[in-house]
Amino acid sequence: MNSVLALIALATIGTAVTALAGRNLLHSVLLFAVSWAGIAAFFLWSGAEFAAFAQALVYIGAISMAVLFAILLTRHSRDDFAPEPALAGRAFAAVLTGTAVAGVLIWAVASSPLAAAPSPVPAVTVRSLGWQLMGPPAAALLATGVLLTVALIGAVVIAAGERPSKPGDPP
Amino acid sequence: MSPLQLCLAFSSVLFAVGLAGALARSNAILVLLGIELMLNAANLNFIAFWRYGPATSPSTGVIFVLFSIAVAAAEAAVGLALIIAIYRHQRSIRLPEAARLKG
Amino acid sequence: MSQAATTNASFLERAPVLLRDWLTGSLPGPARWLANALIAIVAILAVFGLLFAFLTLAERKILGRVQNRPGPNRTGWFGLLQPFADGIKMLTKEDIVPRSADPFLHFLAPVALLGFSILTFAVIPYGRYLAPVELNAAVLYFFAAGSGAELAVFMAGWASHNKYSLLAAMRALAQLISYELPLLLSFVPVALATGTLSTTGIVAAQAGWRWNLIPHWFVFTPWGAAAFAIFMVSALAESNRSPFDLPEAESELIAGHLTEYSGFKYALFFMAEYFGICALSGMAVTLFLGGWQAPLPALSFIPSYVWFAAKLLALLLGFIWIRATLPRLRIDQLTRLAWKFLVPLALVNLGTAAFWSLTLGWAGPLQLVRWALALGLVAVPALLLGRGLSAGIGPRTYRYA
Amino acid sequence: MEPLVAHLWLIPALPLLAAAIGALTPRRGRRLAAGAAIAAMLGSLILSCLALHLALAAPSAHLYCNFFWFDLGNGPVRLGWLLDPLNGFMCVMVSLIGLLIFIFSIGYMEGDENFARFFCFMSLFAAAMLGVVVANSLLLLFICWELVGLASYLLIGFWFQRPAAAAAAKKAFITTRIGDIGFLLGLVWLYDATGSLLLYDGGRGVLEAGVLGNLATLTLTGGLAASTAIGLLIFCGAAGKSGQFPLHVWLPDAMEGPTPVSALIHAATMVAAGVFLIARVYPLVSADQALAAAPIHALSVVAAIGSVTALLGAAIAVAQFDLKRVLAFSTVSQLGYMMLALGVGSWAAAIFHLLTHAFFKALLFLAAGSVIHAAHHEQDMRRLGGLRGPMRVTFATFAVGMMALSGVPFLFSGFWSKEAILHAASRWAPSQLPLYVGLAGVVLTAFYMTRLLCELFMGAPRSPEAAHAHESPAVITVPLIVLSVGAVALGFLGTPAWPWLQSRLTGEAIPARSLLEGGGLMALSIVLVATGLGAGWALYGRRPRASAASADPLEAAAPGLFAFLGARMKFDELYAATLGRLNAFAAALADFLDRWVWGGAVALLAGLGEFTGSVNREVDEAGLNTGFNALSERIRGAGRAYSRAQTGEPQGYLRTLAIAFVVLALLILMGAGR
Repeated sequence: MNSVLALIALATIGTAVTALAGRNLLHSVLLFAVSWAGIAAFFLWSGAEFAAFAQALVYIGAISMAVLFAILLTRHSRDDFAPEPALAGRAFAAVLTGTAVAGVLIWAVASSPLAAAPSPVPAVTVRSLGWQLMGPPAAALLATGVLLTVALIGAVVIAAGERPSKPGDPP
Repeated sequence: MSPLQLCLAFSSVLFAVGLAGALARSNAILVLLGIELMLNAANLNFIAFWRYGPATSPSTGVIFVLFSIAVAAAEAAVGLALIIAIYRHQRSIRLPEAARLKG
Repeated sequence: MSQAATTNASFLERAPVLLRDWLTGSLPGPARWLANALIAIVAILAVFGLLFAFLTLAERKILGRVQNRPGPNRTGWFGLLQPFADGIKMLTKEDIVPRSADPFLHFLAPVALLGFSILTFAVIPYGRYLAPVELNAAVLYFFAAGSGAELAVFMAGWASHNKYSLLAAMRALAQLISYELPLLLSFVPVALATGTLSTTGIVAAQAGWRWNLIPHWFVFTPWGAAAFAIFMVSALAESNRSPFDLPEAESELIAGHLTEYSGFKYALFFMAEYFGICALSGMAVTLFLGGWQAPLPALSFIPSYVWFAAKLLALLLGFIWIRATLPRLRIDQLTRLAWKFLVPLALVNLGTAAFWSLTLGWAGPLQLVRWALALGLVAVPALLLGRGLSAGIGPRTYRYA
Repeated sequence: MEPLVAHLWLIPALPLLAAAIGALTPRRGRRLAAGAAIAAMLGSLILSCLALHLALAAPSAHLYCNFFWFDLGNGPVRLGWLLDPLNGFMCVMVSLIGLLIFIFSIGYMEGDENFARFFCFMSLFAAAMLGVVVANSLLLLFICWELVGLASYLLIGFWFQRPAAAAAAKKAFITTRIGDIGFLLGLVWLYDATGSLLLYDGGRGVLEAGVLGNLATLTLTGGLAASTAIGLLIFCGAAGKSGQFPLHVWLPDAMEGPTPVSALIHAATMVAAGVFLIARVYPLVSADQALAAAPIHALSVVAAIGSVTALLGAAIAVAQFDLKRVLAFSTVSQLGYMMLALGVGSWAAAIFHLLTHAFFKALLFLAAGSVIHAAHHEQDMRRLGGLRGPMRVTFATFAVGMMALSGVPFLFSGFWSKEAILHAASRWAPSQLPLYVGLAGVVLTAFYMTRLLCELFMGAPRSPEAAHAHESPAVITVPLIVLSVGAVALGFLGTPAWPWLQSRLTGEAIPARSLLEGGGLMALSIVLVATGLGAGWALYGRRPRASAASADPLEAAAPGLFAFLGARMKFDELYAATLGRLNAFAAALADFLDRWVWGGAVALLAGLGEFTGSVNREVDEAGLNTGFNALSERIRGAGRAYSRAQTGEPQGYLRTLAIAFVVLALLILMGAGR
């Protein structure tokens, strides 16, 4: 049981690390897709089937696509993926911070008494999920819908670029 | 370590990796991806607690995750749009060069 | 006679399962599960591999007939062996990788594409007892697996260092993203009507006949018909088939993301494309055409998988026919069709479906009202949007000719 | 409970709605924006009148309606609406004057392209002020208070194309903010001490006997009562808003805004807010009167500040040439009077003066606005003059306002309210100083108002603009007439012979006194008014100024003093030299620390360099600039220094965030370990 988890974790983290350390932006994104898939696998492993597929659909299907688009739209030449200059110190600091955070978190997790007994998987079918969504968090659902719409429109507006403003109107 | 703690450790490491990436890289897209990764780590926690934590209503964690996935999607969309806008202004998406608001 | 028919049918019906159990019956539990899975996989691959082979042949023949030429007719009887000849040719051809290409991705792309398109076969119920994987969120899985294909296409376009390929990749991305939406939206009404995402459940929900004549398939409801149409159009686009085959538009982009591919990888792309078509058609059959349900009670003695195969083939022939008849769209027309026509229509359709399932109780004359309203809800927006869409696109006038 | 009380929130909500509408209307939607604003004000005026009626039915009762806002860890946070005669009167006053000013500004702003935006801001302003008035929770009051500040910022800087206006807006905002910090501290302290910010809450409110008793008895070092300290802190906020002595500098500069704004700020809303606040929390501020041991009483401070402000404002007003500035400084001094009245313990008199002053000061400002409008935005009284002929209505109404302000006996409201204040001052045990200051103020007020009147309307036009002036349209003059009626009539509500207003406000019956007892003081003040008027007429009326260039008689007499007053006693320069530099120093210090925390040694050196550089820049430039430029320049410098901490590099922020998180988590875990 735990070996599967370890496998998933290893794959996810490994791909993520390589992606974030890599030089080729495109490879990074594809690796990210893999690590997202790993997370989906984790969801599947812990029985959250719906969440897993949603994760795969949204991240691999949509977000990675959008990122790829962004990459294609924002590069001078194909070989624009040169590593950032003079960032060794920064990278070092970043890794230091990361390890510190990880250490603290893991320490906190390890030192806190958490339910040790593996409980049975809570049964959640799509239907029950739907009912639950329509229950208390219905308002949140609506809000999320609005949020997504607004985000869509906003993204379009921002990315579409601004029309030249007339000198007449005030700043 | 109990399975729950393993899951949490997993998510913490993932979070840290995302954080380190977001800090280390100067490419806006990679920073955004790092932040997405941090979000994912949070999702892992939701699921982990839903799976092993004290029993709440049977699908709370999943609902949480769904919401946060939706939010993440929105965030990614807007973030990428912003990156493109930045790129249009100064022909680069390196964050250090995008510090022109300072004054 | 009917008695005999049923027993007979039930045996035929169960034949594949019986065969499988006979093969793996002796194994212990986990191993048996594994073996069953393997058998299912192998069976699917074999069946659809052959289907793919003869589908290419059929396509070429039919295109030939449509264009008044015989089509392949040399190898074998009616050129029946043509696919195998092609296969050998492909296998023996040299596999060229451009020097400046990204070799790993260049290799990965076709494999990933094929892998994703095969993954989608897992959840389609091919017969009453022939559903390889029973998932609670099967349809979601289907779309999730399918969405990986976009990634592969992009990889291909990117990896082969070639501006046409890259343009094609961009186009492919735009197209796939735009059509993912109506595809999903056209499915939502079904989920609304059946209250489940599992394919078997959806098929089961379409069982039965009205007046022992008209089956309860969703395609025979107003919203179902609309959704089916939207689904098929989006499926065409999703699988880069004509008239939406811009990513590989020979005349503009040489062969799009396939430009730098040759030999077996090219064959893989082809296979993946056809698998994609098969999977989408299978899903369409499952969602709207009642899956393996027989169209008439009297015909239910024919085993379910036969019915499924028949419907599947019908849809595939439709694909080919469309390819033979319709010209290619321009990229702007393509996206406009998606965003300004299909998506709003699908949203309206959702409302229609809701109305439909709310008025289930209506009986007698109210039935007529219900039908009329639903039809209106489907037709009027379609007409309005269609007018808006085809505004400005008139019969072309050639001035200087 | 009365449904009206439960729906008291409608009074501020209506203008807020109007503001929203105005914000959403496009440029050309002038009609809609103005219509919405005026309709809303009318609505809240009607509601206010109903509310006042209800409140007067039971003057001594405090009708309130508290509601649950959200749950804070250690208990619910509750807000509420309050209705008693005090804020009943305030509501009516604010909405009535606001309404008139709105109508006026239709005419005044017609030429402006941002008409809709203007009405949006005005409605926001009125909404915020009404919110301050009806709030039953100091928290809610503070929120609306800040909204008032914001709206004033927006409105003073309404013509932000003018650098002067922008600077004035910034100055007003920051200066009042300084006071508000005190206010906020006071609130925090109060909440800490009492655990509630509700004013009246069935015995648990902070203005109710039980709580006050605890506050007054709970003493700090040196026998200082907690209520004293809290009261003084709250008074800081009041002083900031209503331009009391240390923080009065923003008020004259607020004249950069459009005239209706000045009228609204100086008459009805903003400056009134401070006085109203003190009157509102009067029980709290005066809680320490009981204990004689206290080294200092909050009210004494209020009185002192008030008297200083009263005298100072009047003195400066004498030597101003911009007619709006004269009015502004007269506002300062009148506010001083109100604070003085509060300080000497007669808040009823203060509110009485607040109401009357609201009317005649609004009248004066609008009349000034009408003059400015007619004279094509010429504001320098030396270049005006001779407007009596062409602008009869304006002249008449202005004269009424002027006489009301300078307290011409018996007929005008200003007289009665000022009398009330003076009598209160004369009855104040600790000291008679406020009384003398008040009397001195009376002379000066009469004097400079006469001067203003003569300069504006007497003699011959001294510039082409003045020569071409003509009477303003009805939309401008009608509000003037209404206001002048108010400015006259309102006084009779509070005459010693019939102290209706005071008794209604305080809720206990005040015996009517005949005019004769305490008549000596009245006579004295009448004499003083007469002297002021006479002197003014002698200096400016008899021989009107010949040309714009000719010197001012006073200037001729005592140039040094006159120049000193004209430069507003050099307060801005003083602040620039002291506070500004202090501020910049602190900013540089903070900047230095910031860089040192995570910038490393290089940043440290750089920070040192910048720090020294900025300091010596401060030293060079200090004193060079004059006027508020110096102050706002300092403040801008401070902002620049602060902003260096903001590198604009998100990852830097993220990093600090992460590090902070680690440290915090470590701390917590250590704590858990023990």
